[in-house]
Order: sequence, then structure tokens, then C-alpha cells
Amino acid sequence: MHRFIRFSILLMGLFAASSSFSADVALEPLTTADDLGPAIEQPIEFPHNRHAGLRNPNDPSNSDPLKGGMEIDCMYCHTYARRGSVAGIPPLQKCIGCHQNIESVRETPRIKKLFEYWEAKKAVPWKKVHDLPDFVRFNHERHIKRFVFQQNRPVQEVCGACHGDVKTMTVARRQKSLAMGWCVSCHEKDHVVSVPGGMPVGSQAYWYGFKKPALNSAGVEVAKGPNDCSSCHY
Amino acid sequence: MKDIREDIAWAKINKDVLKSLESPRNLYWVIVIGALLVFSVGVGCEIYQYNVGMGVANLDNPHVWGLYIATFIFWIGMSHSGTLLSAILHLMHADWRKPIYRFAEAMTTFSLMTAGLFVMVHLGRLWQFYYSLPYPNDRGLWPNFQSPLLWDAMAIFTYLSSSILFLFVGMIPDLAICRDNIHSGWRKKLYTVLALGWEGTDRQWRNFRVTYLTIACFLIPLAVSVHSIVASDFAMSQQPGWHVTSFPPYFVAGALYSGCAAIITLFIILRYVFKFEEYMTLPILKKTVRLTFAIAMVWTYLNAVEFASVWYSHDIASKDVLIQKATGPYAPYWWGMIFCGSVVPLILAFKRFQTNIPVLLVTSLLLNLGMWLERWMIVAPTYSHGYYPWTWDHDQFPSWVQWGMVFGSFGWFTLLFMVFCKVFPSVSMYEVKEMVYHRSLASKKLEVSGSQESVEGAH
Amino acid sequence: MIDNNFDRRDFLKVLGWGGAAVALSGCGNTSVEDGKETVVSYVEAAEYVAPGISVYFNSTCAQCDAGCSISGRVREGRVLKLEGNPDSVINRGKMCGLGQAGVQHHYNPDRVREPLLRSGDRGEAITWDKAYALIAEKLNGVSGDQIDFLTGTVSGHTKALLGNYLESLGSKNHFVYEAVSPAVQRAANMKSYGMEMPRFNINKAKVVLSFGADFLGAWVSPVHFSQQYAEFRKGVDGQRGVLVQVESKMTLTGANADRWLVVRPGTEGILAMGVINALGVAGLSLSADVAAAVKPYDKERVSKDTGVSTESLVKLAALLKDRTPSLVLLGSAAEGYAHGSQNAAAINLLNQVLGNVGKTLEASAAVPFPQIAPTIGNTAALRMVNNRLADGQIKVLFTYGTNPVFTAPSEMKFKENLGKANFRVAFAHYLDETALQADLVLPLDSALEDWGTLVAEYQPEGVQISVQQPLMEKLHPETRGMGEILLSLVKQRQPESYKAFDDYYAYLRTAMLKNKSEFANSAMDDDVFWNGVLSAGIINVGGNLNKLSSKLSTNIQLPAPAEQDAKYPFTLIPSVTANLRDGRHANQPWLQESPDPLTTIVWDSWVEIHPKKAAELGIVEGDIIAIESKNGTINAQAYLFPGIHPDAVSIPLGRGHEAMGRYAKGYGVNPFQILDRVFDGETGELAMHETKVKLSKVGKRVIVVKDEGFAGGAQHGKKIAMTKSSDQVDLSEEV
Amino acid sequence: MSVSNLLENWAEFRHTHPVDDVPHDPYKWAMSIDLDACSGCNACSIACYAENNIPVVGKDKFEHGQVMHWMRIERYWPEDGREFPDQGATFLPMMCQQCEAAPCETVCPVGATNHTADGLNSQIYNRCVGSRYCSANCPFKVRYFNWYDYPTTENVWPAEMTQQLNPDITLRGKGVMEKCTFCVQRIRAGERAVKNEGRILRDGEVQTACQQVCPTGAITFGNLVDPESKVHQKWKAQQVELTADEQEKDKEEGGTDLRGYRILEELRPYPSVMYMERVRESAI
Repeated sequence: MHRFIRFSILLMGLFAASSSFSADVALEPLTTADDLGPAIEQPIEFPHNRHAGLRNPNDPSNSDPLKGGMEIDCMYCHTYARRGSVAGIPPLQKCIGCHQNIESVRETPRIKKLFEYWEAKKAVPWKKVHDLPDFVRFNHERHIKRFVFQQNRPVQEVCGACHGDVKTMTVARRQKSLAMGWCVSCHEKDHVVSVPGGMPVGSQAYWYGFKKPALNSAGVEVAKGPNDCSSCHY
Repeated sequence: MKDIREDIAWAKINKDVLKSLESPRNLYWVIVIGALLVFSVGVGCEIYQYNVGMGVANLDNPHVWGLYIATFIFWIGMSHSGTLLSAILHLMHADWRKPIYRFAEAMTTFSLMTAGLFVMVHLGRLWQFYYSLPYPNDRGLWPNFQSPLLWDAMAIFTYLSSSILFLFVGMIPDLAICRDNIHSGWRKKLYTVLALGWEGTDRQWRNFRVTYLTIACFLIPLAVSVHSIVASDFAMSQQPGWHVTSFPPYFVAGALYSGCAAIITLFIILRYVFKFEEYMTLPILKKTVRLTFAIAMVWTYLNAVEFASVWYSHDIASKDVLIQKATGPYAPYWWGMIFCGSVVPLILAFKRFQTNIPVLLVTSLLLNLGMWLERWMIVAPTYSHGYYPWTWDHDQFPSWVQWGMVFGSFGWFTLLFMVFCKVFPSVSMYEVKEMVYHRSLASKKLEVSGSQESVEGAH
Repeated sequence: MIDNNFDRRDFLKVLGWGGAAVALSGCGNTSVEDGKETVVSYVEAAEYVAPGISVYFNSTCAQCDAGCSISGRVREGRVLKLEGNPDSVINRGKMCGLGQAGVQHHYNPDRVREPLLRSGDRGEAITWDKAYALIAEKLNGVSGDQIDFLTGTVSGHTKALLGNYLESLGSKNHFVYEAVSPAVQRAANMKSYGMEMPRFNINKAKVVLSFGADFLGAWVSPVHFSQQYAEFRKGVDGQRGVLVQVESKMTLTGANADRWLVVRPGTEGILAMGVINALGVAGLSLSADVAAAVKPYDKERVSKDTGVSTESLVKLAALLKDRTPSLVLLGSAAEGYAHGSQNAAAINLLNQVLGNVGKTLEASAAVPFPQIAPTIGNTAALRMVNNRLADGQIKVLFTYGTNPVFTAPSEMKFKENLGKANFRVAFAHYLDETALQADLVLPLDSALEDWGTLVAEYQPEGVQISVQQPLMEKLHPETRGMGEILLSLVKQRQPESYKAFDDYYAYLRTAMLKNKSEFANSAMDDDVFWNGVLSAGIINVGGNLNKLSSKLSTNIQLPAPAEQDAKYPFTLIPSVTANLRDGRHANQPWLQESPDPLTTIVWDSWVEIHPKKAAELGIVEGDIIAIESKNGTINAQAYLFPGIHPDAVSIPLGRGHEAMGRYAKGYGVNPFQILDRVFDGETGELAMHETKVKLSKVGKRVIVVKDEGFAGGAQHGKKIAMTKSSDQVDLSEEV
Repeated sequence: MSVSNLLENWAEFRHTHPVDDVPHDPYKWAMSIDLDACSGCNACSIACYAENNIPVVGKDKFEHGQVMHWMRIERYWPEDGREFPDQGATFLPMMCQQCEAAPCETVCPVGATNHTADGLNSQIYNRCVGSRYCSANCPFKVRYFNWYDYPTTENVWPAEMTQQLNPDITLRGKGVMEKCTFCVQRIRAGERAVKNEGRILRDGEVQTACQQVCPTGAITFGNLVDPESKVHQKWKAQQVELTADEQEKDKEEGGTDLRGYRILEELRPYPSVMYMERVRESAI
């Protein structure tokens, strides 16, 4: 009898140990892995690489569209990102504004299509690529202000954290999982509050309550992202 | 009167019990089809409610829980019968339980499965029920370990798995008998697998006894905790009429009570349907009835304790609820509960009725009706008459959808039970044999000592 | 070339608004989606139009005539919510429920979407060109005095243009009808103060004695008065204002009174005279003729006539004497009798005796441009149009902003008489009862799509001209603004004089610029001025301050309280609720579902009966009661209501539509239908409270759909809504 | 959140009301409602419908008690047995009291309703499974359940009316609980805006929809820990403490001349809404 009791106690202990271990470790890889979304067909096959891609050092005139990009700032077109919750698609007038002066590509099929929309005064029905569920309130402005302006990090790096390496894509495609655990994994990290050259932060509250900015081991002030459910869900 | 004849041959026991697994009578099919129909009513209601919304149940704000939760507690309560008979009485060496504990255990399992359904159908977003399970997930979230509802889910799940295990372990020797007596078909395969190679060696028997005893020991605190936790769904809340310290024992007593009543009902039905008169004898019934009566009185006492503690406390809101129960729109049901739960069992005190099958059948059904009403009277009146007078709402009545699902649950339970009875021996053969053996030993002893007495007397 | 120079009018013309599927999925979409939805994108966008960012535009609330200035929240080219414009002196950033439901007027699914021409029982959609041609054809050869306009209250440039159109038709028959209107009071005020609508400074009074004026609910300018009321409660010189309300059926204001005095219906004037008498007794010096006039109204008699106890009367007089200044208000409950003018005169006399004129009653500013000053409606207008219709004097009738078929007592037979006109044109937002009788229905823009100006009758400070401008693109392309239609019509008659105006917008802009010097510096650039006006949404002009005269008139003939009619023992009080008023907004679901403040009933009509009387008659809540007057019977559910005189019953106005779409049709009953045809002796206004009815049980009982639960208004000893007596509090310590 | 994280931070996650070591900082949203100013006009309730996408359920569902008004105006009659209510009625706007120790929060099996660090009782619609335990345990009964799928129910939001919906708020489908949020979308927008400026919100920068519309200004909303805020000053002047279940001032013999109180505070939910008693003139 004692054998059985001992055995069952042993089993229970094993179960408790293994389940708490698995609950503890399984998360990291689960949420940070890249998760390539489906390819999306857009009304115009917009070449992000051509616009935002790196210049070809061997081609200073940048004449060969296949070889290099123009390093246009993401926020030149997605201008709403620093002002509001959505990054937005630029109004057609912005596309035309440049392209009416670029004679070299004026007769290419894509640009012809673009001008067709413009002449019909019809908005291009772009499809959403990064479409969060309706109950998630992601705010571009705060992330841009926090990381581009205050931390003075390169725009493409900051945008790329969620949107992937768009400068290498033609039509954008989702690269990150965008699942909640993935978002949270970043919010739980310590981020440097400010860097020299970045926008000064004033007496700003980085925290909501419990997670106040603290000094890390290197003596740099760091803070975590908001971690209330109602920061993003309401 | 003997509770079992000691001269039943073991072969006859095997034969009688195994017969119940074979060629069903027409009556069996009638019951199964009836149960299917009843169950399909419940399924239909759930499909309707799932598609349209919980509103069709005629629940409202603040009346957010209704018959689903009441019936859920009812079924959880029913499940305590098996544990009581097999585990508690097993530890107390009350061997009269032996012919009847198997189906009582089956009842435990099936009523838990029925109760689980009510937790499901009562959720507003059934399709998202897995949020309440603790498992590592993509969102990095855990359920709220503070919530009694979560304890509830865990307790029920544990209880269900343990009682299935208990049922199965207790059945192994019988499954081996089945395996050895049935020679072909899917049954053979099933029993072969389930019997786990049982051969009846001494070592197997020894291990079997210890395992069975261990699980029984494990199950008893579980049974008590399960209903205490269900009680804490209410007792841990802040609402008048729910926030009662004595709820856990009250719920456990109520559970044992309804479980015993249900055993009487099923005892009578099985005895008749499967012709188990020789094993499910009237003396055993009598013992069960007496046990039921005792528990009924405990329950009545706990009821009185609850009323008194509310009455003499300064908790005006709780007192209001109590007065409302006794005089408001719920009065007929509340008094019905008192009548069925505390007055009707008095019949069981009379010897004459303790073996009267028709009376017992009606009585046991009434007792269970009373217990079901009790659960409803715990859930509903608090909503009607809570802390906030503006939201008092006395005309909420469950819609046909709620009633339909309550009705359907009986079909589901019956269906499971009927299938069980045809697949597994519903009387424990090896334990009955044991009992017969013990009885014959005892009577031999009695004969020996009796004859000695007479010899002495002769001197 | 890219035209970045956006015309103000085009600001909403953003194409490709992607919110058509406005995320109706709610919690449905639970995972990240790729490529399923379309992005909001624009062809051209002004700097201030960005997706996800709301812009606020000021405009004017058109739900009632109080002229509150609103600030509409616009996002992605659609208006989401109406909020108050803080710069408006009328509402100072606040709103009432009715005003906020303006978005449901705009987005109402039951709006008329194209011009409809009667074809048998149906309306046939026609083009605007055809509609205009038809009007021209029908007007051809009809003399001016056979063409009538029956409208609700009009003001601003719509009114000016309407005047011009009438002039071009040679017609002088513009009748302005409002079913619920303080018209008797205006006449009485004119007599007493030389002004129809003086300023009421509730916030400066220490005591407000209101004879049935529901200034917190539906009377004149409730949002403005509510703010005054808040100040009044906080106290003048540290003394909390005291509100005493005298009426036979408790209104919202009555429910907020420190003392609610229930009077026998129609005896408000007697009580006012009694108060003057009691003031005299209490030592207030009265002029000889006043003293003589109030002599017969000693407290015993007044108490007997009105049902107010002598003790209350004495206390009231003492309070009024002690705490000055006070303010006496007069509302529909006192006006609605055959002797309504006399009641009003007595009440105004009380104000004068108390010396409130010039203190809490002040002169209001006159609108400097009479052509846009409001023309205020009354019920006498309906009577005149009805008579003209009955006599066949009207060949062509235009109706706008009023629904007489719904609001006229059935005894007037307005609907039948309407049939005698040859051609009936209704300018309408919805197919209401009157539009259904029309031959031609012209669909109007909603108030949130239209241009216009609105000048309120009640002006708290100077004169505020409220500008109405579109908050978004037209929802339905075939609707037109009222101004637009009038301009087109007047162009038919006088193409030459109006050819300069392409549209109503141009007309409005020109007209406003013409008076630039009145509004602002005349040297200001036109565009700057105009953009300033549009961005502010209001123009404040000083207005010509009139002087308030105070003419004591003691010639007041108050009849003794009427004996109870044996056949019709109850007085019917058709009550005006804050949300539904005369019923023109009954199809806005927020208003239908917003519980009536006093009974908490929704979506239905009810008849209020005093519990004591109900017990006598064996009526319990939910019994269907037949309310029978000489002119008909309506059935309504009974609600036992302690705030009503036992000899009176009350049914709210506004419900009981037989048309107007899904949210209005078939909900409740319409007490307008059974009103007796009794008119005020002096002004000819319909005496709304003179209807006598009898009650009988139909034998059916329903569950009253209301927010209040089983406990009713009781708290059962719980400390929920607490009250303190004013001598127990110290308001001076409060923040 | 892993198990070790859960264990390490257990105390933090379980803070339901401010304690000495973790006070509310920098925000604690609270309200004060002056019943003497409230006229019962229902404008706040309609504003709430407009702001928060609350469905109009219609007569039948209202009759079944399935109305969704997050803010309801209750009307109480004096209970002194007089023939006429000659001191009028009392109106009481009742909505979620955003309790600091909210009974609803502890019982939710999935943690869909929980306390935010700025003192709100948040309701996470997408986490809700619809057990309705929160409503069962709410003493004020201010939680409203989506008994039907209102977005797709006929005549709740016909096609035209969907354009009015506030895109800043989730539209709730069937089976989730909802309640007053103190207009959390406005608070979050305000917080974001001032974070860009590197400061915290000042009094009056965030208004709830009901407060904004109230014609008599009976509703005051603000940051209770900001000494400059009106709501802080009002609570202080009325000597109402957030974390008291019986106010110090109420222990005085014969009561006080202060009007502030909280409803059902003896149950210790520590509501964040202070009411101020209605006043009635004693001289008449």
C-alpha cells in the first residue's frame, strides 16, 4: 500500500513539475517567430523596393529600376503615421504629384493605371495588409514618437519591427505574427527612455502605475510599454 | 430478511449479469428512443440559442443566470451518489452497497458529464470557452485564478476524470469475466482491451485492492470539495442570499441527498428493467432508504441553520431575499422545495413504506424535484431582489429554451446510462460474489454458533 | 494640375470612404486578417482630413428652435456625434438629448430620398426638374391669395427667401404653426412688459415660482435654462435658490422643485392672485388698484378653489417677500385654458408686484435684421388655415416643418379639409402624416447636410445668429436643402433678380457679406470674414436693446373653477415631454428608448392617474384604459403617478404616429386627436388643457415597458439617492 | 506572461485598490455627481448611446429587461406616505461605479474585467466568454450583457445608421458583457496626446461624454490624485475617502453638513463615484 501511495505522490509531483516547467518556457519562441502572411493581390503592384529600397552604390543616377531603390522615408507617403492612430495610404494626389514629373516611367503599365484612377477621380482600392482585429487599438503615432523621435532610431528599423523588411518587397506582405503575445513580448522589454539627440521627453509619464522607469544594470533609464489590457482593447 | 441470498451460485451471478448485456428487450429500445427524442429537444434549443443569442432564454439584466446554473448544480449534486456508495461506504465496510454501487458510479460520471454541458450552454460565447482553461497560449494570458468559476471548472474536471478512473478500475475484474464469457464481436475486443490482461492472480488482486482503496480515499475529499467549490460560486460572491458561510456543507448535504434519491429511483428502474431482483434486493433498498432519510434530516437541519442565521443577523438585504422567497412570486416554488425536501422524506421514516416500491419511486422523484427546486431557489431570487432596489425584477420567468434544455439533459443522462448498461455490467459481479461468499460464511458461523448455543441449552 | 486650393464646401468630398462595412463584425474578427478589407484612401485630401483623426465643425442644431450651436464630430467624411459649441451663449457647449439625436434624424433609414408625386395611393419618384415644372404649372393662373404656406417656426435666410418667394407669388398667406408654443404667454407678456419674450434670469433669482413652466424640460430654451438653474441652485450671494412649481401634473421641472404645489386644473391664475393677496397681508405694499383687484382672493377662498393649503400659501408669500429678487414664470399648464390669457395676466401681475421686472426679467435684444428674425408659430395659424381650407379659399398649399394632420385635433377635420386644396406640396424629411396627404413631396436635406441660418426667439445675450452648415456630404443625392428649393422656386418667378446666385450657398454668403459691417470690421477681407463665420458657427451681434415696460393691468377676469362635468369627470393634460415634444422626432430611436424621466416608460404612451383615484376606479398599472372625450377615444396603458391632481389624467404628446417609419409608426397613441376644440378667449389659441375625458377599463392588462423595476421609486432603506434639508447643509464650503 | 512572471509579480497583479506602497500615480479617474444639480433630463444617457455605440434594443427586448443603457437615470419618490410628492422626485444617474475593489473583477473566470493602474474597471470585450458572473456579483447591477447580436439585429443599426458608429470603440457582438468605461477611449486618446508633449493630463482635458453634455454641469470627472483637479477638490471638501468603507465624517454624532457620499460603500467596493445629496429647502 505504501508503495502505491509513494508512487502516486511521485506521479503527482512529476506532473506538477513538468507542467509548470512547460508553462514557463514555452512562450518565447511561440510569439516572436516570423509568420509570413499570404501574398496579397493589390490593384496596382506597388514596388516598395523601388521607392524605399537602398540605393545601388554602383548606379548613382539611379536609373535602373531593377537594381536599386530611392530610400524614400516611409513617412513621406505614410504621413499619417506620426499624427494619428493609422498610418494610412497617401491620397492619390501625392502619387501623381511626383509621377507627373517623372516622364521616364510615365508609360509603364502600372503608372498608366495610376493615372487612370486619377483621371476618373477614383481612389485606388488598396487592400489592407496589416489588418488587426477590430477590437485592437494600435496607435502608430505613439510608437513613432517613442522610437523614431525620442530614441532617434532609423525609421525603417522602427517601422520594420512590426512591418518587416518592406524595402525589399514589392507589394507589402505581412512578416510578423502580430498576435497579442508577440506585441506583449515587446511591451515587456526594457526600452531606453531617451538618447542624446532624440526628442527630449520632459516630465512625461512613461508608465501606467506599476511599471515606472527604472535604471538598468548599465545605469541607463529604461521603461516598459503599457501593460494594461485596456491600453489596446476598449 | 436477508439482503442477498447466500446460496446463489457464482455461475448464476455471471449468467444473470451478463444476460443484461445481451439482446435488449423492446422496453430498452423504447427508453433509448425516448431518451434520444428528449435529448434532441435540448440540442435543438441549444442550436437556436447559439445562433440567436442568450436572450432567447429570457434571461435579462440583472437576471443573468437561470435554470442552466440551477440545473448544473442539480446534476453535480446527483453525481455525489456514486462516490458516497462506492467510496465512503467502501471505506466503512458497508458491504450491502456491493450490488448497487456500479450503477451509482456510472451515475456519478454521467451526471458530471451532464452538468458540464450546462456550464457550456450557459456561456455567452461558447465558442470561446477555452479562454477559461489554463494552458500556455499565444496571447500569454492565464485565466483568473481568483475566480470561483475557474476553481469550479478545475474541480469538476478533476472529479470527472477521477470518477471515470474509479469506475473503470472497479470494473476490471468484471471486464475480465465479460472477456472470458463473450467469444466474438466488438465486445470481445473491447473487453480484452479494457480488462488490461486481468487474470485474477493473487498479486493482481492485491494490487487491485490497494489501487481501488487509494482512489477511493482520493475521491472522497474531491467529492466534498467539488460541491463546496460549487457552493463557493455563491458563497464567495457578495450577493444577499448567496453570501452564506454554511453553503458548502449545505451544498454537500444537498448533493448527497439528491444522489441518494436518484439511486432509489434508478434502483427501482434497473431492478425492473434488467430483472435484478435477486441482487438488488429489498433489504438493500431499505438500507438506502434509511440512509436517504438520515441525509434528508441533515439537509433540513442545515436549511434551518441557514434561515436562522439570516433571520437573526443584521443583514437586511439577505433577510429581504428570504422574505421574498417565502412570500414573493417565487413562493410556490420555495414552499414546494420545503415540502418536497423536508416533509416528503418523512414518509421514509415509516417501515411500511421503506420497501414499498411504488411509494418509494414517487417519493424519490419528489425528493429530486425538491432538490432541483432548491437549486433554482438559490439562484433566481437573489437576482430578483438584490442589493439595488431599482433593478428588482420579479417577473423574469425562464423561457421554453431554458426548460427545453433542462428537459433535454434528462434525455442525455438516460441515453448515456442506457448505453452503459448494455456495454458494461451494471452490477458488480465479483463484489456480489464476495458478498454472497461473506454471507454464506457468516451464516455458517451463525449456524455453528447457533447450534452450539442449542447444544449448550440442551445441557 | 493639382488643385490644392480646396473650396470650403468641398471639404467633405473625400472619395473612397472605406468605412462602408463599418466593422459590424465587432468581436467577430478575432484574428489578424490579410487582404480582406480595403483601406480608407482619398484621391485628394485637405491637410485637416486624415484617416483616424476627428475634425469638429460647428453648425446649428435644428431639432428645436432654441438655436443651440453644435459642434459635429466628423471622421472619414461622416458625422459621428453632435456636441455643444462652447462659444454659443445659448447652450455654452451643452446639449439636450433631443439635440444629440440629430444624428439619427440625419441617418434615419426612413428619410424621403427623391421627389414623390402622388399617383393614386402611391408616391412615384420623379426628377427635380419635373417637380419644379409641376409646381410652376400648378401655380399658373392661381391668384396669390389662393396660395398658402403653412410652416413651422422659420427664421434666418430661409425665412427671407421664403418671404421673397411669397412676394413673387403675390401671396401674403404665410401661416406659422407650432402645435406646442407659448403663444398665450407672448401676448400676455406683450401687454405686461411690452415684449413677447423677455430674458428670464433664473440664475439671478433667489426664488423661482413657476406656474407650469417646464424650463428644464421642454419650455422655450431648456438647455440654456438648465445652466441658469445650476447656477441658481449653487446660490445667489451664497443663498441656494428655491424653486416652487405650481401645476396640476408634475413636469420634469416640477420634479426638481423644492416645493411642488398641485393645483386644481385651471386655477393657476387664482393662486397667483391669492399669492398677491397674501403678500399684501404679509406686509408688502400693494398699489391701490392691485389691492382692490386681489381683495376677493383671500387665502381661504384661494385654498378652496385651488386645493393648495392656506399654510402653503402663507409660507410661499413669506418666502417671496423675504427673498428677493424672485422670478415668476408661466408655462403651458397655466396657458392652456379658455381663460389662459387671464391666468397669464394674473401671473405676470405677480411678477410686477414682486418688483422682478428689470431685475430677473430683462429686456431682450431685438434682432437687427427683421427679415431674418424668427417668425414664431402658434395654434391660431392652424385654425385660420383650416378655415380657409374648409371654405375652399386655398388652391395650392405648401407645408414645411410642421405636421398638422398629426397635431390638429380631429374635430377640426384638418385632414378632410386638406383634400379641398387642389395641389398640396410638402417639403419633408420623412413621409409623415401630412406628407402622406400631399400631392407632391419634396425631400429635404437633413439639418446636417444643409446650409442655413437660424435665429432663436429666446436670446439670452445680445443676438446670436447660428449658422448651419453641412457636416458631411449628402447621404442621399436626390435631396435638396430648403433654401436651395426656395431659391429654385423664386428663380422660376424672377429669374433676373436671382441669376447671380448659383445656389443657396452663394445666396447665403452674399447675404451675409452684405451685412459684414454689422457683424465685424467692414474692412475685413470677405473670405477671412466668411471663413471665420463658418468656423465659429455663430455670429453675435449686439442687437438693439429694448426697454422693458411694466404696465400693471388689474383687469383680470378669472372664472371660478369649473364644476366637475358629470359625464367627463377628468381634465386631460396632454403633457409635453423633453424628448418628444410635438412628435416630429418620434422616429429617432434614441428618443424612443430614452425613458421618460418621471415614469421611465419607453416606446409607448401611457395615461397618468393618481394612485388614490386609480384605487377608487379599481385601476392598476398596466390596465388598458379607454380615454374618451367628446371627440373620440384613445386606449392607453395606465400608470399610477403620484404627481398629478386626482381630477386630472395626463397623456404625453408625440407618440401615436400612423406614419413616419419604423421607429415611430404604431408606438403609442396620439392625444392631439381627442382634444376638444376650445380656444383661448383673447388670442384664439387652442386651449390644450380644456379637454374633459372619462375613463373606462377595456379589460386588458399589459406589462408596462419601463426602466423602473418592481420596487418602483422606493429605496427600501438603502442609502441610494439621499436628500438633505437646506438647513442641514453648508453650501459655502463646497468647491 | 509565464508562470514565473506570474509568481514574481503576483502582488502587483493582484492589487485591486491603492495601497501605501503602490499609490495611484499619475492617474486615478474618478467622478462626482451633484444630485442637487441633476435635473433628470436624460441628456447624459443619450450622449452615452451616441459615444459608445450602445444598441437601441426596441420595445420587446426592453420589456424583457434587456436594455443596454450604460447610464440610467433612476427616479426615486420620497417615501413618507404623503398623498403628493410635494418635494418632487430625486434623480440619480447610475453607471458603473469603477470600484477600486470591484466585486466583478475577482470573479471573472478569464480576467476579462480587471483593474487598470489608472483606477478604471476595464472590460475587455474580446476576452469575455460570457459567464456573466461579474454581473451576478455587481451590487449596483450596472453591467449589461449582449443577449443578442445587436449589430446584426434588424432595425438596431440599419445600413445608414452604421455610419454614426464611433470607430474608436469596439462594437460588441452577442455574448459579451459591457458597461460604462468612463469613456476610456477619450482617456486613452488624451493620455497619448499629452505623452507626446511630455506631460500628464490636466484637469478638463478629458471629459466623459455624459459630463460634456450635462446641461446643469452635475457631473464632474477628473484625476483624483491631481490636487488641481475639480474632482479631487470636491472629494476633499466633502471629506470622502476613496478607500474607506465608512467615512470618518459620518461617524460624528448627528451627521455632518457635508453632502458627499458613496452608494453601498458599506459593502467595501470602494466606488470611484461620489454622489452629493440632493438639497430641499426647509423654509417652504
